[in-house]
Parts: sequence; structure tokens; C-alpha cells
Amino acid sequence: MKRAIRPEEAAEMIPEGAFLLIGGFMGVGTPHRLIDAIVARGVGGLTLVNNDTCRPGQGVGKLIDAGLVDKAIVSHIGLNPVTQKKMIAGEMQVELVPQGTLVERIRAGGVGLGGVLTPTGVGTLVEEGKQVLDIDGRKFLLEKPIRGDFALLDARQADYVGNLEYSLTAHNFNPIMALAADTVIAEPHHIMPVGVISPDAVKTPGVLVDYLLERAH
Amino acid sequence: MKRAIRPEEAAEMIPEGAFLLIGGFMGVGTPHRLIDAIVARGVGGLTLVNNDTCRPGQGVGKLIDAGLVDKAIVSHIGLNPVTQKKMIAGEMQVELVPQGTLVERIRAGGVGLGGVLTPTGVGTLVEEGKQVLDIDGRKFLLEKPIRGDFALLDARQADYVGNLEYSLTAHNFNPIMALAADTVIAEPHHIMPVGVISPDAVKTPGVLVDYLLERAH
Amino acid sequence: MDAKEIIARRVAQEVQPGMLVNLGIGLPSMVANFVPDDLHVFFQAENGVIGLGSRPPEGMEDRDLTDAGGGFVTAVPGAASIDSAMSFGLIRGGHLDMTVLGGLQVDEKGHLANWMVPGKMVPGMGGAMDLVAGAKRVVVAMVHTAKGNSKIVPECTLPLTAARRVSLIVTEMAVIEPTQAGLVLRERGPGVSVEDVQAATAARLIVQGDVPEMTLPA
Amino acid sequence: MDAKEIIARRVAQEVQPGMLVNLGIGLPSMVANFVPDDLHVFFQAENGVIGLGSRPPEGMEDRDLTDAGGGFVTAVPGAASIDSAMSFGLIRGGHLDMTVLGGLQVDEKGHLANWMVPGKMVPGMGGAMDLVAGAKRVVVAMVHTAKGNSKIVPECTLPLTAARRVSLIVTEMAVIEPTQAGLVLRERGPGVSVEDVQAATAARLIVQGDVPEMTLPA
Repeated sequence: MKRAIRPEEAAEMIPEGAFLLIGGFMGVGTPHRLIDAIVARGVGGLTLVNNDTCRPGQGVGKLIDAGLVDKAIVSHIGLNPVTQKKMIAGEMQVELVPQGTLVERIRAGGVGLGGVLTPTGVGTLVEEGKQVLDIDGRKFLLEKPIRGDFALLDARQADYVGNLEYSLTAHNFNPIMALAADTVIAEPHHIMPVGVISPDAVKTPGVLVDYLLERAH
Repeated sequence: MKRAIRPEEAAEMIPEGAFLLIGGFMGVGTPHRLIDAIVARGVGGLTLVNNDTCRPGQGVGKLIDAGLVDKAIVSHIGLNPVTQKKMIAGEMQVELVPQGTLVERIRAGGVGLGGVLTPTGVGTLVEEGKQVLDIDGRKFLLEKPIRGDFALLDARQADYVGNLEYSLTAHNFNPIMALAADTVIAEPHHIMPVGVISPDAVKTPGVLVDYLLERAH
Repeated sequence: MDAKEIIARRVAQEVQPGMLVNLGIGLPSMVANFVPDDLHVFFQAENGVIGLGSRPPEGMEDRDLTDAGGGFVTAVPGAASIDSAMSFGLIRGGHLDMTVLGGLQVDEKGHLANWMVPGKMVPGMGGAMDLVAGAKRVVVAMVHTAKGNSKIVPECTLPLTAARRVSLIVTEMAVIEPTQAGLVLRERGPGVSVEDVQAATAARLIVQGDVPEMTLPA
Repeated sequence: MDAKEIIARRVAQEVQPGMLVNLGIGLPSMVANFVPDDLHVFFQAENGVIGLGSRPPEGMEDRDLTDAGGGFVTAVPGAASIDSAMSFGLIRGGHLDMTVLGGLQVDEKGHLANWMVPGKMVPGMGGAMDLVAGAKRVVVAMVHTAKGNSKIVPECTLPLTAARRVSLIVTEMAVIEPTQAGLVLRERGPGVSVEDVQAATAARLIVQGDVPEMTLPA
């Protein structure tokens, strides 16, 4: 059984300089109450892994606004001028990763693989500094696994075992990030009694989840 | 929309020497009517990828019994003495692959990765003839992707778009194999009208599926 | 008809029945408006749905159902939710029949640049690098010139999106097919001559015989 | 109490509250019978379920719910269905707290051999290589000798399952912990002396001080 905790309790677990995987794509499928609690606590030096940095004042964009993020590992920052400004001013590091490579690097970290061999990025700036393998006449980049100290997830529904279901385009990185962090905290919209979610509907088995956020009041 | 075809029609598409990925684990989650139709047609020289070779007279074991399989790429043959006998007699080749490596090799073939970097098998016979990469001080085997001419899948339920749902331990290799073959034929227990399966319940998007087997009468 | 509508209508003609198609945000997303329903095409939004539908009626938006640009959408009957690993597995694995992307530059080798302008604008590649590396067919949909400058150039000066040659370039002035030999002019835009196209294009175009004008049925 | 029950009962004591545990087919699967319900342990069957339950009542078997040996099982409340990629992702990714496997041989380095006897029997490794490479804790549960021969040997003569040292060996005669220094005898079986254990063991055992007898509460 997993305890359902308050957002502030969750935020207090996260130390300065933590490496965070946060679910979401332009704020969809992002654990908003957790982010608000982290901003309220104000502990920074964070590394953020997300698809993007959302927009100023929205989703993970709030962490950027508050100056809590030292480094972002993301695929896109085009809709967040604050990120662009901080990057150019040298206040924040940004590692841009092709979206499909990003999710596979997290998966590799989560399922114990040594890296990802992908054709994406061959012959581009993304190739720089990376090992290129020739496998049966085709070139692939060796991309390294990513793991976090914490994965912060949004889920449609959970049970108290920690099993998670996701909704429509709010899946995105959440099910993969659930595999790849030392501590996994999920923010479900609903929490159901154990036994009422069909085993076939579960997308993240509860054994991967450490804490559930209590429901919003 | 996908046409629902008869098992014999499906079997007729499969030429001599075809490379088949067939779902199932000891016969659970295996497309039994498709296998019966292939046995009835009797066209051989097949390469079979499955978790195992089941038991004599059961599941993919029927293909072995009928002498239709030239090569099996599987993780386990311990419960099929016919496979063991044919292998020792040189009538059939068997490539034994660790189960987790097998499923990742199929996934790599299906999602366009150049291979799998796995710690499994390092320092064992499985390492023989393979490239070993040292990545940040740990050793990983480079295992090659697997793709088939056909994937033959068992599914609990489909719709006529080809979306598939699976049941309990009948998932096993089916959702992964759906990604990794030129032609994908699914044998669902039920076929539903389009629009009644929730998008969140779909585990294999219909775009991956070429044919559905009509329901058993 | 404005430039963008010409482009969207012409790209729509590239769509074949039953295809799985990914449309980039902005101009490429307009293509969906001109693809007939009876083609039974599935549109993928790489953020997680196959079977993207049109914008929902006012008040029926769902915060968990958006396209890759963050706009509210619906799902068609037979749609499937997918996570990002499956989404890019489909793209990289060759299961996506066609992608339509915007471009900053395309060159005579058919190379596309569309993810950054060094020192000026660094939006990031998002899914574009995977899409160009993995889709069966890559169509670049863009206006022919930017601030009077040709976007079709001898060699890209901006960082490339992929080393792969794109399949087709569609602008309001031309349909151009990159080939081993170079850029072949396949069609002229409405009311535009071959000379007009070449005059507006910095790259060398290969003209073979008569170049027809685009047909754009209403 | 027969040898297998001694082993299963002793291995069950290694299970901690809330663990995710994978039990191999045969003898290891008996361990589940001796793990108290109030530990809220989840058993994984690598063929695709987390939350494996006991055998269903006669007539209530489901052909789509079996353990890795093909036997009919049930699912406990809170169970999850998983495909083989997720199943081995959990195993390889270090999410599995403990695996219990049978063995043909274990040697002084703690190496396990359990998947083939060259020229005689080649069952295949199934999931064993991934389990030994990936589980946080690997427990070998086996009878101490086979046809009078010790299964705990100076060096494995059979092909290894993994290069990794296993965590613990439990037989009806002994609990042995492989360490950097060698095999340390931690406990004696019921009514068995240290001398009995060493006499039945081909490998050298390290004996440190007093070696207690296993306690096996009913």
C-alpha cells in the first residue's frame, strides 16, 4: 500500500540540486500541484528532464521562471522565451535532445540497457562528441541512458497499490519516466480502492511507484 | 478498415521459407487457428520466433511436429522433447536467446533501433561472436535487431480499424511483435465495431495491423 | 487563394488512402482540412494520439487531448492513445507513411534545416529529427521565400535536421522533387512560369520537358 | 519435513515486506506457500503478471492466466498485466527485489549454472540469464546433491548463467553466502552438523565461529 501525501510533503523530499524527470508535453500530462509545491518551497539547482519547458507561467515553465532550474534536458524550447533568454545569458544550461531519442534514453535508463543505438541525429549537430557505430552498413549514434533522482508523474487514476492509468495525450513521457528514477511520485486525478482497476488497464505497475499525491480537495 | 479473413486465406499468404514471429508463451497468447491453418497447408522451411517451442501437439509445437520449421529462435525448449530431438539430429537449427534479450531484439527491429545493448549474457556462452561494448565502465553485449516477414498475433479483442487489446498473461510477445514484421495478422477472440474501444485501452494501434482473422464460428 | 492554402491543398494530394500521416505544427497542420474523409487516413500527433480529429466545439475541450502544438483536438472513432516511446517507435521504425514539416532551408541535396538559427533562434528539434530520419515519405511544406530570400538554396547554411534527402518540397510557387541528380521542378504554382520559379529560387532547378501547373480542385 | 519444504520455508524468510519477487518454476515456486499474506509481497511471473495469486478453484481456470511454467493461477487485488518488454524491463532495470531460481551447479565464486548440460540436456535459459543479471537479490534454491554428487563445486563445469555472483544459496543442508572471499556457511540444516555439510559439499566452505541451525517456524 502506498501512502497518499500532501504536495508540500513531496516537495520537501526533493533536495537542492536534484535530478528530476517530470512528465508532460507543453503542460499536458504534467503534475501541476507538485510543481506548485516545488516553486513554493523554492529549493533550486535542479536538473529538469521534460519534453519541453512549456510556456512562461505554465507547467514546468514555472520552475524556469522561479530560477530553480540549472539545466534542462528537453527537445524543444521554442514556446518559452524565458528559457531562451536565460540560456543566452548563461544563467541556465539547455541540452536539446531529439524527442524520440530523449524518450528512449530514459527508457534505457529504466530497463537497464547500456544505451540507445539510433539513426536519429546522424550527420547533424546532435552527433557531436558521440560514438557512431556502423552496424551492418548503417550508422547509429550511441546515446547514453538517463535516470533521475525523482520522477514526478501525472496520472488519470491510481489505486493504493500505486498502479497507474493515463489519459489520451497525457500519457506522453509519464509511463517511461516511471521506470527511470530512484523515487517515483505520482499525482493522480483519482485514487481508487485496491482491486477495482483491471490488471489489463494498468500501464504503470504499482511496484514502480513510491508515493501518491493525495487528491485535490 | 481491415478485412477479416479466413485462417486458410492467411496461411496462403505465407510462402515457403518465411520468417515468422508468433506470439505466445507456452501456448498462452498464441494464435491457434492460424497455426492449425499453416499446418494444414504444409508449406515449410520456416523460421520461427517465439518465446519457446511449447509442447508437442500444442501451440507452435504443432509446427515443429509437422517438420515445417527449419530454424527456431527461442528462449526455452525444455518442455518440447521433439525440438530437442530434431536439434540433436541436425534436422532443425535452434538459436537460444535470453528471454529479455529476445523481446528487446524484436522491439529494436520494430522501432528502428540499430541493436540492443544489454548486460544479460556477458561472461556466458551467449557472448560468443558478439561485440562487447564498454560503456562508462560496464560491459554490454550488442545484440542485433530481429524483424519478420509476418507477425502472427493472438489478441483478446480488436476493432475493424485493427486496434488490439490483450488479456492478462496472453500479452507476452504479442504487442512487441506487432511492431516488427512486414505483414501483421492478428487473431482476435472478438471483433468490435469501430469506435467502441476506448483509445486508452488500445495496446496495439490498428495502423500496425494488416489483417484480422475472422471470428471463430 | 493565399500562399498557405495553395500549399496545404497541394500537399493534401500526396495523401493516399489508409495512410498514417504526421503533420507538423503551423502550416503543415492545415493540410488535414483538405484531405477527404473517405480516404480513411489516420493522423498521428507525436505527443500521443493516432486518429487526431478536428477542434472540439466550444466548451467541449479536454485538457488531456491536444495536438503537438498544444491546441485542443478531438479523437476520431478508432483512435488510439500512445505514449512517447510508442509514438517515436512508430516514427523511427518506419510505420509512419508520411510526415509534413515546415522548413527554414532545403538545399540541392534535398537536405532540410528547420530547427535552429545559430545565435538568433533555438527552438530545438522537438520530434523533427526523428520524423525526417524515420518517416517513409518526408514532405516539406513552406512558403517559397522569407523576407524576399529564397528558402531553397544551393547548400544549407543552417544546421541540418537530418542527413537524409527529403521526398518532396511544396511551396506556393512550385512542387520540387529532390533526386540524386538534384532538385527537379515537377509543377508550377497557379499563374507562375518556370522562369518565375527559377528567379525566386537560389538553388539550381532541373527542368525536364513541359512543367505542368498545379491542379487544385476546390 | 522433506528437503524441498525445508528449502522453501527457509527461502521464504528472505522475503521482506512489500518486495517484488520472481519465483522460478518447480521448487522455487513452492516458496510462495510460506510467505505470510501480511507482508504484502507482489509475485511477478515473467510471462506477464505482477500480483500472481494461487491456483484457481476447479473449473475457474482461465487459459489466459498462467504462471511461467504454464500452470493456471489467479491474480491478486491490485495485480497488473504486463507484456514481455515491460516484464524484462523490470527485471533488467533493477526493479525486481528478489529472484529465486533452481540450480545445477554453484561454485566458489558464487557463479550459477542452470540452463544446459552440453550434449545431454539443453532446455535453454528462458528468463534465467536476465533474472540473474538484473535482480537486486538472487537466491538459488536447490537440493544439496544430485545423485550423490555435490551441486556446490569449486568451479562450475557447466555453462554459466551469468558472470554475476549470486546472493545466497539455500539447500536442505545449508544456507551459504557467496562472498568475495568464497562461500561462507551461514546456517546448518535441521539436525545436520557443519561436518555433515562440508562432507556433502565439493566446494570449500568458510566457517566463521558458531554456525546456527536454521529456524523454521511452522
